[in-house]
Amino acid sequence: MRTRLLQYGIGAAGVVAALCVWQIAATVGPLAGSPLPSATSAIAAMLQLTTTSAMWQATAVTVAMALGGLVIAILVGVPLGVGIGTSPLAMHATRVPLEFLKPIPPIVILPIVVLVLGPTAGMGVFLVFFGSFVAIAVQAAAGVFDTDPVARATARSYGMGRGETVWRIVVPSALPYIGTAVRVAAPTALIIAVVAGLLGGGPGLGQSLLLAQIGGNRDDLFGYVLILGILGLVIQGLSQWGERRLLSWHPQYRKAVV
Amino acid sequence: MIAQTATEAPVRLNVQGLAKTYDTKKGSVPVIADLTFDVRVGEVACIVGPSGIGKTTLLKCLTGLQGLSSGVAMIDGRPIDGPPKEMALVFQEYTRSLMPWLTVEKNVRLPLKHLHLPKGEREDRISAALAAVGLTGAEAKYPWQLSGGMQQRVAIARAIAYRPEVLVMDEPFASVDAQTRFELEDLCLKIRDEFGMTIVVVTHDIDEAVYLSDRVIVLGERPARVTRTLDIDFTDRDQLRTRALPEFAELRTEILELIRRAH
Amino acid sequence: MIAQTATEAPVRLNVQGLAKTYDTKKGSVPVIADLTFDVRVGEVACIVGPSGIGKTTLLKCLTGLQGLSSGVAMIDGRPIDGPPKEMALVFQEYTRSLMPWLTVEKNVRLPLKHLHLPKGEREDRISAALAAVGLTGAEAKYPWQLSGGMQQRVAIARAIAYRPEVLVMDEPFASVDAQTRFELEDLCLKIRDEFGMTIVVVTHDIDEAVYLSDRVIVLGERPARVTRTLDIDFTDRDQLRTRALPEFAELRTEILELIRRAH
Amino acid sequence: MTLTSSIPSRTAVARRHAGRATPRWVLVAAEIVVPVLLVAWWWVASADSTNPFFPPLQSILARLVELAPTPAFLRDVGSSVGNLVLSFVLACVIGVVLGAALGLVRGLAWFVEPTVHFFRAIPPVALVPIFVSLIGFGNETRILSITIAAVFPVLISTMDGIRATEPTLGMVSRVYRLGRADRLFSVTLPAASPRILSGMQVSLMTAFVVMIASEMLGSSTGLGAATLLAQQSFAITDMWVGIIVLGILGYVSTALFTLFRRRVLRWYIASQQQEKNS
Amino acid sequence: ACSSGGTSSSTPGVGGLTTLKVATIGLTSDGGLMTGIEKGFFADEGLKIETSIVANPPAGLAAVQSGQVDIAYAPSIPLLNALSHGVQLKVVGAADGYAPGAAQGSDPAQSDDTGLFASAKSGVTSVAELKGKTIAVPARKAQMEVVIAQALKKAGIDPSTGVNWVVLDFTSAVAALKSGTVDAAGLVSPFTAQAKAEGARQISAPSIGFFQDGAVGLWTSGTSTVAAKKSVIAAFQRAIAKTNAYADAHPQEAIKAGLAYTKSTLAADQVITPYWPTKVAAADLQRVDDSMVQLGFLPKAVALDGVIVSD
Ligand SMILES: Nc1ncnc2c1ncn2[C@@H]1O[C@H](COP(=O)(O)OP(=O)(O)OP(=O)(O)O)[C@@H](O)[C@H]1O
Ligand SMILES: Nc1ncnc2c1ncn2[C@@H]1O[C@H](COP(=O)(O)OP(=O)(O)OP(=O)(O)O)[C@@H](O)[C@H]1O
Ligand SMILES: [Mg+2]
Ligand SMILES: [Mg+2]
Repeated sequence: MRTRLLQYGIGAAGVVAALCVWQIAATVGPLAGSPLPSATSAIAAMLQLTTTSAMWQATAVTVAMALGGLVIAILVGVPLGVGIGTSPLAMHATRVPLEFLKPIPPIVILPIVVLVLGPTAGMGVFLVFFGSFVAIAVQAAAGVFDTDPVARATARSYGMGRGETVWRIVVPSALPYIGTAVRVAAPTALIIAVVAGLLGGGPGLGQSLLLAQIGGNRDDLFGYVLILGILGLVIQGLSQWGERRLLSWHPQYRKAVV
Repeated sequence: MIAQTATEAPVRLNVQGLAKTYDTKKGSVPVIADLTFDVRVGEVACIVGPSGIGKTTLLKCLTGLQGLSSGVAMIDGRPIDGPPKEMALVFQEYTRSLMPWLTVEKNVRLPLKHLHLPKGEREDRISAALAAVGLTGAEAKYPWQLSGGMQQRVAIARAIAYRPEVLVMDEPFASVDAQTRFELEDLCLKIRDEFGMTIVVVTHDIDEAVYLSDRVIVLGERPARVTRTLDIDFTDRDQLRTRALPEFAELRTEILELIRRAH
Repeated sequence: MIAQTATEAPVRLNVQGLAKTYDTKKGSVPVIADLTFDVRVGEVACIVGPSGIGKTTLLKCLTGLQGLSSGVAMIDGRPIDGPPKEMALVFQEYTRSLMPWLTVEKNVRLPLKHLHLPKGEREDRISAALAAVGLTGAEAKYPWQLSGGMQQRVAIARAIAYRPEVLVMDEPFASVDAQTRFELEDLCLKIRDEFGMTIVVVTHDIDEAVYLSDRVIVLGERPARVTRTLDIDFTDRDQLRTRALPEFAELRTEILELIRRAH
Repeated sequence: MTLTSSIPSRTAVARRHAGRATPRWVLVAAEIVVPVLLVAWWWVASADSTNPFFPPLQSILARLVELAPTPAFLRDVGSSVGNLVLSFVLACVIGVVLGAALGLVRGLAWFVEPTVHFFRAIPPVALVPIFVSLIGFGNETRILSITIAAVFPVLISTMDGIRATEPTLGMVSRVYRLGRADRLFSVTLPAASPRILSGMQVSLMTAFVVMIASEMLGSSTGLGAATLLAQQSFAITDMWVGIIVLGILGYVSTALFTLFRRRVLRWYIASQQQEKNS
Repeated sequence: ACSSGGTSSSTPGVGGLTTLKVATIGLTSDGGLMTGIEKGFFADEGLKIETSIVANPPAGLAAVQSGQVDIAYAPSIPLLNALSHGVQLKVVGAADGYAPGAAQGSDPAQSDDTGLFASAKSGVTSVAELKGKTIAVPARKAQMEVVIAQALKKAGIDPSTGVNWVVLDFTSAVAALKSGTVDAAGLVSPFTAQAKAEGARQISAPSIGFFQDGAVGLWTSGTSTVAAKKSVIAAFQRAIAKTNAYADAHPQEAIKAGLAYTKSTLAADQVITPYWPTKVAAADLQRVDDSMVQLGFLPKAVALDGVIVSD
């Protein structure tokens, strides 16, 4: 508990230091006079925004899109990755299509998606999903490969079926990789949810950001940026918390427990 | 009680001309040349031999975890081509065979799930197995919170709770103290009698081999062959009395000599 | 040759009132209550005790890998608060202590790198150590291509090639056959004599403890205490002759009895 | 057990053992057949499409053949691939170095992690004007933005990988008092390398995605710029050509990366597959 | 204001109103539409307007052609671009434009909310001096580039080879103008005001020069939507005509609505008053069509027969 407090304290100090650097850079430093507003005015704008219900509504929509897409990406990506990792046939059959999809960015397919789904929250969810499921599948497959062969052989020697082995041995072994994948994907999901609003007309903070940009309202723009940063932190914290609970047995988190 | 003179009992495991070669980048390494032996129902067979001769490899072939290069291994007359469901293996690398994300109790429960036992029986088996290896009280610990010997005993408890018809163990008592080892040896004999289990044990402790076995299979040469099979028929084994028998000392010396020569 | 009656030799390791408690989520677990003993330069000390009593924990405290809860552990009068440079440890979990990405030879070489030995000597030490444990020819293999006993011997070779002044080993011969075990025991005694090493060994093999030791430290009770310290002074030890001595059998029975009582 | 009865079963066993793993030719066939089927399906489904956003595959491929040899196209692809490779390499190096620092020095990780996670959630649109006023809108900006985005998967994987190292290995290096550098390069990084490389794989993907996005501004060279311009000016066939080329580049780059991974992780791959070695 | 939650586009909503989804790109002139909604012109026709903002006209056009949105704002240039690639679109009304005779006024810049600005550091004072210089536009081959291209052509510079086009969003463009990394930039309000404040010089009002007068921004719809919802579209057309007439009569009210809608920080008097034409003349589109062919942005003129749906 004490170390946890210490950790948060040091983290807060880091944030404060970063804000100071920002303030100095934007007022007297190399970014003075650039489109970067000062930290204080951005914070003021953010505080001002938090008093409006529109901002909370937009935030809720964006978070819902990001989380929705992320959850679907996990639900699709993890089984896909596990399939690829456990079955050579699945791996070879999906390799070309997946490798092909990997480098195609959401912004390129955005108009096509807008075409099919319209400028709706559903479109945002789809883009988030599209932008993160392959990465999750890739890491999950690597995690499956990381299963200790002895653990796998143990399951086989006890006559555990394929499905049971996957569920009880392989998936827990792959969890640390999946955790990493989710932590890598979470902020990306948030960004894609915003970009979906920004470029594709979907609802949420993307729209707010777009308006601030069209209107040249930098303070508001960075007010939203701060909100997004905080959301990123919260999502990160949540996924780390979940991981710590699920992976308390793993050396990565064991030290924190003992 | 199964008759100790098990010659009349049917053959459970049958190995004929088993050979195994590992293919590595640097060419193939023949490990086992040609093994032939069998183990009857209700027998305890010990496999002994120098380190690195191929005992673990043999067990992996026997439990269907690895394919053979030639020959055949059979259980009840069926060729083994995958882990047969009536068998269980206690791995030499016991630490790695425990799931680090499961507590001791859940590790033991793991293979029982698919047996679809009535709940009461499952819980009974788990607690009885843990008690038998002296781990009552450690149920809620994780493997990495246990000492080496305790981990090894969890692996044994898991196998015992599974109640396989054929129990195969690879140096199962290597990390436990002398007293615990005696107790576990007797436990082996007890479950053999109680459930009519067939037990195959790899061990480096010659005394243990002699004490436990109805049959000792000595491996030697590289690639490995059976250099000798010894049938042992002590009745009513007892740690103090049996070990004090003159035949015990004789067998012991004979096997030691065989292993020395195999070096 | 170091005198076997090492009472005049200076104290190398000194443990006073050592206690160790693990903090877990479910509260703290006292493992070691209060240990006091010392080991003199050139002595072989064996630590024996039931499985799970705290032997590995003690060694980790002694080598500075873990902090103590109270008491002190000292080497040459300095308190140990991190791995002292004159010590090396062979881990009980030998499989996990080898680097899977290094070949046998590179695993042995790893700790030698920073000793800045002349190249010739380094290579000599490596091949001598591997030869001593009977692994000549396996230099280019990876750990996972070795049998359990071979892996354990790699870990021993690594420690021997490092030539620490104090060699600490945790059940180092658990996975090797009887013959190899004898050879490794003699190897221990040989390097002790040759380099004046101080050796601390945890073992479950009471015969081994008696054969190897100048001093046997028996642990018992939970949390652990020293229940007895036995000084042993066989001269010119020899596997056959020494083990046949009547004092040997006496000591053996005495220690066995102590461990039985500790259960 | 008579000899005659054991001979047929012996061959049966051998056969069944061979049959346990999917035969190689099936795998290779699957790898070829599945994409062929998908392409065939696309071809047929789009054959008489009149929807301008989903042109027939035939006309996309015809357009690809037409565009591919033009110098402008080659220059676009060249410039994009150049940026991609450079940024990916930079991201890997920086990611591993920073990840190692953060993985090893807990206090440092605590200090910067919240700020880093904060920064990661900021959409690039907000940062572009700042980059532009700091370093302009030339190629440097593109490389910088790709690198920044691609650093994180490697960085986080390195950090996690280092923290997840088998504790016994850490103790071994302490007991033998390996120096800092030795410990890092001979123990910590190799132990973490499977996870680092899986992070790199994701970074490669991210690099591709951001490479396209980074070409939204500045001069209109590059595959991404061309594709986005095609998209904005309703040259939808050209956009699909861009997507296909991207896909091909993605496949090729992953294939190359896989070769690299196989080399670096030879020990790991072999040890993880030891039981299949039969 | 910017919700578009509904999935089906024309379900009769509260009070028997038919919902119509309209996408705009967030301009001050959107205030016209807002005022019309406010005044009830649409409700009178049985319409409930749901607005959303898309980032750029192509996104709106894509949504409108598939029927995901019923009506979208698009200027004539991207519309013609889309039409030339066979996208099935119709024009159903005028969104904004220039009042008749605006181009002939004493200072066209007075009624043009876009402008071509030269960086103070470049020393450029006229369009003719832009030869070989770098010009920032928000997107390639889009409206701003087309209108500036015509200005360049008039000044004797070949727009495709004589200058160096770069893509920058407006915020970055203003920053780049200030630092001199671009020599000129095409901007719209409110960035025009920011650029002026940073010392840039306006050297042309290219939009008004290009479009002269009439409708520039158009309300567009997908061909299939127009066919399927004839009466609803007709209702919209009637309402938007009323709306635009009202906005032209009450520009301050419409501007304020537009500023509120786009959450702008500008005051009403900082904005160049837009003009809301009530009709789209065929000539408005034809003129642009011809110019784009002339400038090489279109390979051949787009056939405009039947593109404008008149009520
Ligand atoms: N995956 C592998 N690839 C190549 N060689 C291997 C592999 N596994 C084992 N070997 C070799 O096979 C031989 C036998 O190994 P095995 O593990 O069966 O020995 P063992 O009799 O169990 O020895 P121990 O008593 O030391 O455990 C060894 O020489 C080892 O090097
Ligand atoms: N990380 C830990 N957290 C909690 N308890 C632990 C931890 N490590 C060890 N223990 C407990 O400490 C006790 C002593 O463990 P230790 O490994 O020292 O035993 P040991 O004497 O070496 O036994 P063995 O002979 O079986 O190896 C055990 O009861 C074990 O459960
Ligand atoms: Mg073995
Ligand atoms: Mg121990």
